[in-house]
Amino acid sequence: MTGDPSVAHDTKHAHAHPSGATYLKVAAILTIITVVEVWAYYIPALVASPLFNPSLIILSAAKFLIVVLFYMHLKYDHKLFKVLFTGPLIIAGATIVALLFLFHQLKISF
Amino acid sequence: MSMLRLRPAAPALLIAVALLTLSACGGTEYPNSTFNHTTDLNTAIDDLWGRLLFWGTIVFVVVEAALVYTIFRFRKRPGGPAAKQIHGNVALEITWTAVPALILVLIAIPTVKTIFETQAPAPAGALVVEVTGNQWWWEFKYPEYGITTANEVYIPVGRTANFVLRTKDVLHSFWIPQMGGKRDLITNKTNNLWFTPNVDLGTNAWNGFCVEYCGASHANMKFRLFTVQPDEFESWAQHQASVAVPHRTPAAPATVTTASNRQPPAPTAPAEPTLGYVFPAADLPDHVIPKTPVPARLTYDDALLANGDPVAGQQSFMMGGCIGCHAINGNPMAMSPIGPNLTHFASRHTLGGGLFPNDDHHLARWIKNAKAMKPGALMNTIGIGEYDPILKGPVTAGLTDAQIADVVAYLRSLK
Amino acid sequence: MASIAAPTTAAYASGENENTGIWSWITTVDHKRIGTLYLWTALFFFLVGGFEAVLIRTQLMRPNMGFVSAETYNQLFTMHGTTMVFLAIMPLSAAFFNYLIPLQIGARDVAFPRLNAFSYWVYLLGGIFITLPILFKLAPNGGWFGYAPLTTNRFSPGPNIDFWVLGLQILGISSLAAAFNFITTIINMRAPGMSLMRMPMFTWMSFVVQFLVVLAFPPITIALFFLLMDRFFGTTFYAIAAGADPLLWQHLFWVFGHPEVYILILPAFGLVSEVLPTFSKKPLFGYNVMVYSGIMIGFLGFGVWAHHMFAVGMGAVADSIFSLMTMLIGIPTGVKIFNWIATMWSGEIRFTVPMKFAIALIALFTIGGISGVMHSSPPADLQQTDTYFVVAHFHYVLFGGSIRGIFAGISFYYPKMTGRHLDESLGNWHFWLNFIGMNLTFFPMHFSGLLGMSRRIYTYDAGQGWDLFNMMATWGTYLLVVATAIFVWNFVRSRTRGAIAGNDPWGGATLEWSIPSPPPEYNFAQIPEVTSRYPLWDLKAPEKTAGIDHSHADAMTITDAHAVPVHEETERHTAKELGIPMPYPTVKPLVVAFSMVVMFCGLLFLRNGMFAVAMTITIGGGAAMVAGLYSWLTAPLE
Amino acid sequence: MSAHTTAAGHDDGHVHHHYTTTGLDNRKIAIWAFIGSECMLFASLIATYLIYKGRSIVGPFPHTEYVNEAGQIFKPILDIPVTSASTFVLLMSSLFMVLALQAVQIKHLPLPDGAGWWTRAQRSSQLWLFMTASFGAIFLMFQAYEFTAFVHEGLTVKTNLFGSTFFTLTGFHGAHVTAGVLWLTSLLWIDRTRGLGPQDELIVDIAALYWHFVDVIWIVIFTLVYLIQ
Ligand code: HEA
Ligand code: HEA
Ligand code: HEC
Ligand code: CUA
Ligand SMILES: [Cu+2]
Repeated sequence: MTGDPSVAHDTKHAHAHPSGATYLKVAAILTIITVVEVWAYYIPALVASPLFNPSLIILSAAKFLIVVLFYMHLKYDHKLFKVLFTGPLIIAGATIVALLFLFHQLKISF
Repeated sequence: MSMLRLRPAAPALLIAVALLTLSACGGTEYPNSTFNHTTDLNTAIDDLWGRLLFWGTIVFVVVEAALVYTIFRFRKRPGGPAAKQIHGNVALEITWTAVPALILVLIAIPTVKTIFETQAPAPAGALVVEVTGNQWWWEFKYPEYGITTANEVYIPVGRTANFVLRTKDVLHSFWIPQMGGKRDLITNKTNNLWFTPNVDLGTNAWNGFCVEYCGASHANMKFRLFTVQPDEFESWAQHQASVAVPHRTPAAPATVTTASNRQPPAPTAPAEPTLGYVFPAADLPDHVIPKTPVPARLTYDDALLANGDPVAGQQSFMMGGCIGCHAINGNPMAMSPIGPNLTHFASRHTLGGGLFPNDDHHLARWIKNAKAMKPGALMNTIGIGEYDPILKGPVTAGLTDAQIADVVAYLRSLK
Repeated sequence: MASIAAPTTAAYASGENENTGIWSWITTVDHKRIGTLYLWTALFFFLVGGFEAVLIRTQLMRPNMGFVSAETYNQLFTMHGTTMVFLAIMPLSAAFFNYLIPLQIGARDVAFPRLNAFSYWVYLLGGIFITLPILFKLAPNGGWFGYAPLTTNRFSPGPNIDFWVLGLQILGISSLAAAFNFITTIINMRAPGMSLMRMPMFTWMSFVVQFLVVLAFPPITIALFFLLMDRFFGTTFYAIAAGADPLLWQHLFWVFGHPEVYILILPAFGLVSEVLPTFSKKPLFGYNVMVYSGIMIGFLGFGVWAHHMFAVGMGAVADSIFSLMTMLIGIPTGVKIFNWIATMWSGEIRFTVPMKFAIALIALFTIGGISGVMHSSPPADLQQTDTYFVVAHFHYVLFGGSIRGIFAGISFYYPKMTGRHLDESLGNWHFWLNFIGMNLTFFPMHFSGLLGMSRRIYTYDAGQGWDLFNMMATWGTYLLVVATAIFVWNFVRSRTRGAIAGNDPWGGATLEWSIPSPPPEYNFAQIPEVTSRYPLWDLKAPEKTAGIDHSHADAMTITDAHAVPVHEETERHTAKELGIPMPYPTVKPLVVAFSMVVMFCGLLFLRNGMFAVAMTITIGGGAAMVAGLYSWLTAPLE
Repeated sequence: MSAHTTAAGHDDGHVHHHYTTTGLDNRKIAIWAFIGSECMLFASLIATYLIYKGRSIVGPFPHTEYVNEAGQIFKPILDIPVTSASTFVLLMSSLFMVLALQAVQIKHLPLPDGAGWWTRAQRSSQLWLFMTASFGAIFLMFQAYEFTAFVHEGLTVKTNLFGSTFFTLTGFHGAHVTAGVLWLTSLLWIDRTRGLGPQDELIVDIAALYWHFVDVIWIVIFTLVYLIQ
């Protein structure tokens, strides 16, 4: 709380944040992905496919990334924040995967 | 200053002395030692342990020696050389990264090998023993023979015993230090532990423990393992599988006031041929005989025990509510699986989760007030007038001391 | 808390007119005062935990002892573990984080001074909350890792475990708040020129620890939250009848638990890395490698948790993976050990009390580390787990490592904190009795463990071959009591009677030694500009640092900070005289902390079916907390 | 949070420039560290949900039908259309949030001649803050509806493993949204009382980061809990 907001101008501020148009585009993409996901949920043939779960996870990961990169402007911000976020994210992801493996919810076949 | 020079050597000395002591003295002095090659499992573990100890000792000696040498050699001395301002050295860093890595590889390879060996499924033809953990006693079932017993388990030497481990309540862990590693008993899960006792173990008795903290009487959740010859085992198993009928043995020692249960070898075997093999009480090694003191405030007049009547005891066994929890194969009224199965109870050497010798002295007190004998015990307080923590007052509907003597006689007759 | 009043040292006496009343301590936001509060409180809890250990050991002195009952014993070891881990070592480390980090990085305070006060108050109140029940024989009794389902209502119907669940939840909040604070402080409050690779090693290890806290506490928060829901609201997370898997608790707990042990040791490693170079008159050997190995230990620490569960039957593949990961950690840790020895190599070693503790840490931690590697081999661990061999392992790393590092740190920084030295000969008595007592207590446990003695047993039978080892351990503990008593006496007495210490009594290399002892409230009258890893040696003994890179911070940041080259500050002024704005004292963090604890307390009433009372207290506490927060956040800082 | 700025500093003319090593504001570093920590928090919750998936002994179940001993039929309980709608609402609130931040940043720029309503609207932080907060609130209403519907259909926190994990996971998320709505409302309040300008960019940015993170978590939850079977 010591930091005074008026000097919060980080030096990298030069590369401007994306404009309103970008934000709208991003929103559109997010909506489309969501619609696709929900649509796929209602097609039994797709649900039955072994690729269903992986592709849904990829789609949601894509949404995740887009929001983080654009809305949370990680793409434009200081490198430090990328480190502060990706480090924990990797550990968190690895922990989930390890736990699912340990509880036999993920089966790895050699 | 001179003391300082010696000081870090102290642990090294301790280790050396200790290693000597350990290698010098075998079984009896340390009856629960983990180092004996008694089973295939324990041999595998001990081989691995040998490597760990070897490399551990080397690392220990190298580090402590380097440390002692450094602080001795470079202690500040008047007129001594000035400190050299060294900031680092890449070659050294690489060396002391690589050498430990190498040592770890030498540990890791046999480790992984042993993991896969010892965790393979038990070989076919193994004797299955279903172990169920209960707060705070053990149930053992032999599906092959239709036996249910408690706190004492027999296995024949030379044949693989496969313990199938489950628990009825919280987590426990099954461990006979002399036989090899332990395994946890996990709620809603079945675990396995198997090993083959060496043939040369002979007829012997071993301590078993619960080693996962399981509440008030975790410390008192013990059992005994008996390794016996295959024919002895068959005899034992056949008898245990039979229904228990009261055997009257006039010679039965009615009053045993000493804590020890070193009785003369049971004269029953020749006299009553129907009885099967039981590990002879006289041969029990000292360390499997419990020495737990009886709480002083729990009083019972042992003289009553002489007049115990088994037939009346069987009645009291029902009146006293024992059948609410205990099963006796042969007594159709007693079917409950809540407490330990008491069929052939008299053939056991301990009672209360291996906490006391199974003699009349202890049994009477146990029945009178199990909770006083064993903290938290989940058996009702039976003796009239005893304080019961659940009722928060004295027991009114229970058994008198004389009735307890009858029950003791009844249980004693279940050979 | 009156006894905590500021030390009346020469420096304080010399005209500095500081407010020392009790109210000033309650409202303080000064990182040094908060550090002092942490230190006193944590030392108190260390004594409590030690006292519990003494009772434990007395009960185990001989077979079949009746000194305490089974129930009492179970509460004692649970509280001993919980107290030592959460109320003693972590906050002792926090005392150093608070006191030292801003001084070492050349800052006037932490990033969020009021949050810092909040962390302390939450810790204090949480500590009281979890400890008090032992006076009523209602203390938690499920072991420090509280395995479900034993800790669920069905098997622990009393309020004992409630105190544990809520207490740890409260303490977790304290640690997390502090961690965010220190991460920000270290990233953002460094003096100009103090690049990451110029930070003192203690600050570096603390930095790593903060990330461990930030990532390790959420899993236990969740695990505890599940247990809380199960106990108070009848959910089924650990309910065996609903098909729950008790390994869920174990995994979540150890995902936290293993990083936690590095949370406990890395600050000690950091302290020792300050002490060893100072008394060897040499820079730390392999600074970069020390940094990387610390990071490595922290990182690998997240991939080994299941080595606490080798007996649960995870399967051969999982056992192997966790075993290998665990062994890997030995490598960076070994690197640290060897670099410390190399630091002393060809130095001029002075055997001061802090140095003795630091050397002893190397000697004893190694023993604990080696037994750790012995655990890491699952088949071997099947003979060791849940026996006294494990107890020996972790006391060697914790008491031999963490506590020793902290004692090194206390005797090293005492002059900085108080302006006076600890008594050297009392310090030596403390050290030697402690060293002998520690080995006498814990070394025999290796044997009793391998010879079959399991842990967490309130009694054991005669004739099991363990009598001698237990007798030794108990007598060792009594020696430790004497040693600790000497320490306490020295610690208390030297505040007023110790020899006066100057700015830099030991010939240190880092910024904290460039300012008066005890430091003025603003720390640095002028923010120093750092040009190398050893700023004070640059100033006082340039020949020592000639061999390393020096460079200045870039011009812009310097003007921003009004930085001046490192110099020794000898004069004391008040902040007002210097025109340095200081944060206002405020009681609001305490108010928020208190209402938060009240909020948690409310849940206790659910146990007696007093739903309305519980909800009133909880919601009332919560509302007070939010109101307090608003008022805190809308008030200016300085 | 909004803290400092409201009362402190600016009007007394004495603005002392705090030096920071990176030039970044402390609060922004702290919020990112906090978000990192939250990753682990939700990882634990999500892992638990997935671990217990398919392990409930009794229904209702999320994706499959369940008939109890009494012959009572429980339909798959999850209501995908409703949740899709609420997911969309939360996504849109994220859009409004970025627009709010942008509005704070560009508010002071002069309006070009003949600026349309969109250009004007883009400068209204109050509008977007209000929209964000109310969409957050709508999301919460969806969730309240979903929870009550489930309870009526016989699923509570006590029913089975699914109930416990589901309510806890989504409830934790809901609590985060609630905190976010409160936070945004406070910002809106400040905006209404004294107006937020470019100098307040940071406090809006921090709230925005939090809000987006909560959104991102929902993206994961929606897929893993609702869509994957
Ligand atoms: C400060 C705390 C601390 C630290 C630093 C460590 C460090 C280590 N610990 Fe320990 N551990 C605990 C605290 C700690 N531990 C606690 C509290 C428990 C018990 C919890 C409970 O059950 O209540 C425990 C339990 C525990 C277990 C579970 C035992 C069981 O219950 O069955 C294991 C298993 O692998 C283990 C392993 C290790 C290893 C491999 C290290 C390594 O990090 C050690 C690395 C160090 C060295 C190896 C020495 C120096 C290295 C060299 C000199 C290089 C050369 C060395 C070799 C080639 C070997 N620990
Ligand atoms: C963090 C560190 C830590 C520290 C420093 C210690 C310190 C000590 N511990 Fe520790 N111990 C643990 C952490 C620690 N322990 C943990 C995590 C467990 C596992 C718990 C569990 O299983 O759940 C454990 C378990 C444990 C056990 C096993 C209990 C069991 O399994 O049944 C034993 C037994 O001997 C023991 C002994 C000791 C002793 C003798 C000390 C000594 O070194 C203590 C020295 C300190 C003193 C001697 C202080 C003396 C001061 C006074 C007496 C003054 C009193 C005054 C007041 C109270 C005002 N500990
Ligand atoms: C509430 C249930 C309950 C009742 C009623 C009960 N018991 Fe028990 N009993 C137990 C349990 C549980 C144990 C195991 C206690 C332990 O070891 O922790 C036990 C243990 C025993 C043992 C020791 C068994 C062994 O092998 O260790 C004996 C003998 C015994 N009970 C006899 C009796 C008699 C006789 C009665 C009636 C007069 C009785 N019990 C009534 C529950 C009960
Ligand atoms: Cu059963 Cu411990
Ligand atoms: Cu560990």
